[in-house]
Amino acid sequence: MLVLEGVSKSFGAVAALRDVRLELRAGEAHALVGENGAGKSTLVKILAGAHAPDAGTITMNGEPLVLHNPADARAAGIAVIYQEPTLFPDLSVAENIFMGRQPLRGMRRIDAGEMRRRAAELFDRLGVQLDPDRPARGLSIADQQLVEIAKALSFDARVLVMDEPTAALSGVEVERLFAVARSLRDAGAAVLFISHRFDEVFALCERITVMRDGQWVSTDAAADLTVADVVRRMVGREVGTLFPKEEAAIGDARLEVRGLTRQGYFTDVSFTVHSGEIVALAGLVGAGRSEVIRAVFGVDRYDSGEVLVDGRPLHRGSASAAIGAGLALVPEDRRQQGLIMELSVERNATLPRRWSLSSLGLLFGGSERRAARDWSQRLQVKAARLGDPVSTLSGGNQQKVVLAKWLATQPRVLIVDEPTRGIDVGTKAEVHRLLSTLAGEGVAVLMVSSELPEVLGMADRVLVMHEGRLAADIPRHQADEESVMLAATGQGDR
Amino acid sequence: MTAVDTAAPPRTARATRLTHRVFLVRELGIVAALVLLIGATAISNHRFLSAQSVKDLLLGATILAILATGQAIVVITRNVDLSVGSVLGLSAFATGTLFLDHPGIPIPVVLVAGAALGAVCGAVNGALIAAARVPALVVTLGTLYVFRGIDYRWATGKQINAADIPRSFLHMGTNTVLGVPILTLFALVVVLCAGFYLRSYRSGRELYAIGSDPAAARLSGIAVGRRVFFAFVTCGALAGLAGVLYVARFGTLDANAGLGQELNVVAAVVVGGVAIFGGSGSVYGAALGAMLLTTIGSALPVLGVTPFWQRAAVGALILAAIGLDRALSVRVTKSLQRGVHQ
Amino acid sequence: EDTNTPSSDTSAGAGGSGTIKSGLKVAFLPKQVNNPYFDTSDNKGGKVAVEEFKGVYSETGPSETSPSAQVSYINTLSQQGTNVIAVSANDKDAICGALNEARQAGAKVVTYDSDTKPECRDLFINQATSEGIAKVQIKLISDAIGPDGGEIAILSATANATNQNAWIEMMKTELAKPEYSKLKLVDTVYGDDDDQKSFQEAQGLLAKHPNLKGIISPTTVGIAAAGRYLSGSSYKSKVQLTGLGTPNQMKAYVKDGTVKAFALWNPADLGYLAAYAGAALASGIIKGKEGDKFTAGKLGEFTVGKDGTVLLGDPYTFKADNIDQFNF
Amino acid sequence: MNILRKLGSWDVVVLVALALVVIVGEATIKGVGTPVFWRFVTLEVIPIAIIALPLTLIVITGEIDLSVASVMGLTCSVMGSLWAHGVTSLPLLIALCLLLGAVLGAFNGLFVTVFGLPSLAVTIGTLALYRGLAYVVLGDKAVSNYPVSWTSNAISPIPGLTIPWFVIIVGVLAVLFAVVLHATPIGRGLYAMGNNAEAARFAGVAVARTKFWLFVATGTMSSLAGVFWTFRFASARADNANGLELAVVAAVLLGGVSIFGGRGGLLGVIGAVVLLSTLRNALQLASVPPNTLTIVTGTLLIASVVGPNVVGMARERLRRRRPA
Ligand SMILES: Nc1ncnc2c1ncn2[C@@H]1O[C@H](COP(=O)(O)OP(=O)(O)OP(=O)(O)O)[C@@H](O)[C@H]1O
Ligand SMILES: Nc1ncnc2c1ncn2[C@@H]1O[C@H](COP(=O)(O)OP(=O)(O)OP(=O)(O)O)[C@@H](O)[C@H]1O
Ligand SMILES: [Mg+2]
Ligand SMILES: [Mg+2]
Repeated sequence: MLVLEGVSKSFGAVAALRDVRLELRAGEAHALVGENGAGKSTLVKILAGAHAPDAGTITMNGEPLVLHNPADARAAGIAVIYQEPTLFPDLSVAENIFMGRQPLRGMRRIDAGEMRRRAAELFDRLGVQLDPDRPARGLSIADQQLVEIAKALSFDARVLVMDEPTAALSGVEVERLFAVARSLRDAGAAVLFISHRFDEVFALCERITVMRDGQWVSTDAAADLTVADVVRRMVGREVGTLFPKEEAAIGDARLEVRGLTRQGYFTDVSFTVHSGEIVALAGLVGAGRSEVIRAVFGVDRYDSGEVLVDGRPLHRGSASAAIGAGLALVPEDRRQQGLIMELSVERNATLPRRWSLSSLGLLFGGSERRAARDWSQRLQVKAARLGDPVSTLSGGNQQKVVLAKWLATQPRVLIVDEPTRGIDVGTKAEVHRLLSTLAGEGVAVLMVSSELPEVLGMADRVLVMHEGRLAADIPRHQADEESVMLAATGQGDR
Repeated sequence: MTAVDTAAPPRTARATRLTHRVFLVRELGIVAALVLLIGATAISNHRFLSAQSVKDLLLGATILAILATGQAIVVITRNVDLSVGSVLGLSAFATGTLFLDHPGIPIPVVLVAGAALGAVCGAVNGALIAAARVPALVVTLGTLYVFRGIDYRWATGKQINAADIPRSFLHMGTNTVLGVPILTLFALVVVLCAGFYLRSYRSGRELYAIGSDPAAARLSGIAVGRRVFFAFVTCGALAGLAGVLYVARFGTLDANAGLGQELNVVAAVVVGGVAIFGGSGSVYGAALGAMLLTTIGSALPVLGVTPFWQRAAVGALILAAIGLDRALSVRVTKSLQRGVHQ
Repeated sequence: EDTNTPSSDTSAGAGGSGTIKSGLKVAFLPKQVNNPYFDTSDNKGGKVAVEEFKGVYSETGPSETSPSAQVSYINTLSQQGTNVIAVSANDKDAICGALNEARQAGAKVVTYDSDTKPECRDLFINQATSEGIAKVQIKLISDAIGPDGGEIAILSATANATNQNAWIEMMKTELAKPEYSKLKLVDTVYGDDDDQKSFQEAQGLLAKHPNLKGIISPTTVGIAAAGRYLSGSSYKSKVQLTGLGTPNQMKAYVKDGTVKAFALWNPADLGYLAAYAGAALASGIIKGKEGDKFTAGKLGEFTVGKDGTVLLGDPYTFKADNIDQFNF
Repeated sequence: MNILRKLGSWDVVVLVALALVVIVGEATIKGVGTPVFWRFVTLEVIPIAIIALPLTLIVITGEIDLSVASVMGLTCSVMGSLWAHGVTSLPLLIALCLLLGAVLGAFNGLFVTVFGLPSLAVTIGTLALYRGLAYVVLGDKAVSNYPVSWTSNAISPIPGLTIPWFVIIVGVLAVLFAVVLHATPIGRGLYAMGNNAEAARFAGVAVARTKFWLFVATGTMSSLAGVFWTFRFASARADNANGLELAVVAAVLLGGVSIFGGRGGLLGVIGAVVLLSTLRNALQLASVPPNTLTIVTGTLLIASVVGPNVVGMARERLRRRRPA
């Protein structure tokens, strides 16, 4: 029904998609899997008309389809749920669903009552309790995702594209979503489903396309594949080598968090990370993991509790105090939090160290450049010039710059939030090796990750969060997929 | 409606009610301030509420209210138009010149011509901003100078006086219908139409969406550039219309009509509860804000406060208004979040 | 050093004899270039005079009434080697420094309409004296009301405006004269030179004083607002209005009978005189001392008074039969 | 070549434009380039430059301060009032005025950083508030009886030159601000927060605190400009420097500072301040009508944002063509 052929797309130096093909059939649910940064979302955006492909063709029912903008895609009957919700915070939920397609009455006026009623109907169908009149501002990630799903459903689309719609949803909500998706499929729509959860992929989809590093790898019927097959194709090698965990001597408590609470985000979180230890903080998206470490690092405030580094309390709400105490945070959102995209590699890499690099309060080009070159070389950052803006680097290299920037501060406690999000397989292994080495050198590492293999492969201990609370503390030898998932979904024994 | 009520669980419904109340409160707040101000002034000076005085209050607010309506439309899209004062001046002078050159010209033609000239100015702004993708603040600061300069060059050595303007047109500036000045009826129609459009039409709602999150608006298939362009054209057209009405009201005019108005207009919009970063607020609020600002201007002298306090009062009012908006939005956000997280 | 010195070589004493050099560069610097009042004084008065004595005329100035902007233009004029700068000051002190620098560079400075401190200019051309202004307004209101007299009121600008208050005092002195014994001043109100406020105050006067026969408004904003109110009300031609106004503002009200006559000096004459006075200075005919005499074309002979002031004369009275000759 | 790259292309454009104006002006307009010409240009440049220095830093952090001219006006009023009430010590007067400026700036900063309000709206409010207070303090009076020594000293030339000595103070301040912006950790933080405040916070930049102090600095510098203004014009009035904010903002933007923050430098801004004054004075000397000058200013301003955009688009197109 919808066929993509030879699609390529690059962003500056980053080749996000290379010669990708994809074929969706009416009445079929199709899964698209691949590692972070494999190019799935980029493909989705091309389908949605948000990005124009550099090369390649799209045909729908045999007719060539040119999508200049999202409106074209919509007109072609393609409904998209983006990975990052795209809601208008100031507008009501109902308006968010029907923006541009609001039901009309006489004189082409918007029929607000009808709109509200239809929104309520959609929510009923999805089994969620949301007031159509409330503004989107303040919705939880899960609720935002549900509004996005309702938006896509409201189209009666011929093609429904869902980019990780379930990442933030609970089991019941996922079931409802699947029921809706199946009914759409049975009514003759084509469904494209993207997820990192293989159980869902196999439960919903008939065929699976695997992508790696922006390239198409395979398309097969789900019945012919096992999870192991899919993972092998995604990663391109055996998973084991991805996690070169070294045993390190575990020393004194480096980072202690006691009873940390921030109203509306997390409650009474306490844990300790020792030198030489890698502690993973696991949980579903939206469980509050990032919020906790942001508060620990001082970029967010917290209401009560305390944070100690080497036994000394840390001044709250000051990232520079945290840096001074030897903390480093590699944030989850590289573009928004990790890097200043318009500034050069050099400036980014030396930003947290700008005071220590200065002499008499003055910064001379030389010291910054030397420091930047030093760490870029160690991490093998591929950049034409250190003076180039980081935005011209590929995703993986950008992530390396973030790592370089923090490792250069020689932290005693390294906090990493989704450290391998959006970087290629090779780099991923390098990052893991690096974390291992650092732990071996006595650094305390706290790692937030949504990727279970990474959590299980790297951590000495797994902390699991559920709805803003610490739900479990599982030592390495007891941690497995099941125990972590149970705790993360709130079914743990604690 | 019942479907909604049953669908909405109590906890979010409470938060929603609060939001509604807040938005209502925001506009009612201005009305209350206005009533308080007029009441206090009337108590200290009875003439302040005579028919003539009310008429003058309304007349005084008319032009600012029309400008504020146009400005609100632009600000809602997360832009700003600083050139409105200059556009008003240009259109006012054009109106005078029209009467001078074509003494018998019908009034509706003049109204349309003024608005059209304004629309052209707005189109210049909008084209630069939407097509060349340059920030509105800088572009309209530039056109503020350019339009005014053109106005000056055109007006050098010329002057338009009450004697050059047809009586019927000047009567439009002073006459009333049921106690309401005709000019104010213009403003009322403009505000109601704009408010109705922004509320009830898809393209109107899209303006809010653009201001709320421009990137999301693009992803939702909204023609952002085109909408922003037309917001500027509308704002320009309204400034042009205001220019024509300015002539009707003041009769005499030189090239300085509307000089420095831009800050008053932005102030009225901000006081009226339109968020300076777009996405929320209404033209009703903006018009009420204009009304409040001009009423303060007339009330202070009557209250015996030296006019020197007037500007300071306006400044304090702006700060109070944005501070209040901030406090309200923090409260609403908190309550909405609590609504979700128990 | 000054290559722009005009060629004529007539040496003249300070006695009003001698001729004006030709080729003098005379520049007018109004408070604001886009103001019609100054357009009249400069381009319809000053320019005519400069052409008469074959000088080089120019007008320049800021588009907003700010002293600092004026300074920039004074600086430019002095660099251009202007011989005469005729300036209407936006501030009596702020432009002093610049004027003195210009004078050191060889320019003669004449202020008109609005003066600076006396030490920063050579002459001030005063449009009218306070006595003259008061006298003509009382006469006009008396003539308009007729021999029976009655109650009158004043609609002024701001309460602390010095020139307004001086005029009001003079009017009271004038009213004490026996020929005006039937006129009774009952109220003075302040419209703050704000159109809307003046309008309201005019209306308030009529509400408060049912027997009011006339209003004097010695400010252009006030008289226009009052005229607008009266012409649109039932008091039209029952209550008389006069004061200081510009003909263009008032034309409509003179024509419809709201206002019989009002006064103002002739701005064109003011500019004309300023040009001649400056040229006389630059030609060495006068030094600007008290008692110096010079001839200003069609206006005749003038004598420099105290503090280097030259008086234009009495205010000019505008009425229905002459108002069409003016456009300012 | 390397140096040019480092300066950033817009700074160069501004400086080249300045050089062109001077060269063409000198060749075609009588009086341009003479010592007296430069004296007048510098006198005009001084107050604008004083404010443009801190304002550049503020705009680089992504904020704006429109109240600068009102701070000047209020400073002038208060200074006049203090003088009229018998404060006759010059150092004390200046100190009090600078303190006032700091307080007014802190008030702006408080609203922007502590209450988290948009600086555009806040400073439009204080623009009206401060100017209003200036009127409240001084009414429509003018205070002008300062000792002649003060007023003439303020603008007296450097011995042997025509340029006022005050320019040395401005020069020192300019170097100071340039060093802070371009060669200190603080400056690095300013660019970082202007580009991406959140990422800057994650890198340990104290965004709110820095912005607060920048507003204080802007207030203080504005009041310094107010003191100079009072002495230069020998007159303290409530409407002193009315509308100057637009001229300063125009100069900063023309100097290549992005209104969205994160881009621009002081060299370009100083160049733009001098360029605008030189051009204006030159055109005035050429007897260009004042109304045309208004149009020129506006067009330059628009060109300053459209220009780099067009250059960027052209460069992008070139780059796309090259690999092919
Ligand atoms: N707007 C952009 N500009 C530059 N690079 C981009 C942009 N969007 C995506 N990329 C890069 O393109 C590559 C593919 O990204 P994409 O978002 O498609 O991955 P993905 O498969 O969806 O990953 P994930 O599972 O994390 O969502 C990444 O290297 C990413 O950094
Ligand atoms: N924009 C927002 N508005 C309201 N609530 C939010 C918002 N963003 C996050 N939250 C809430 O804050 C809490 C923590 O979210 P957060 O994204 O930090 O979780 P996380 O466990 O770090 O997930 P991730 O895997 O995405 O990093 C969740 O309850 C979420 O619903
Ligand atoms: Mg993705
Ligand atoms: Mg997270």
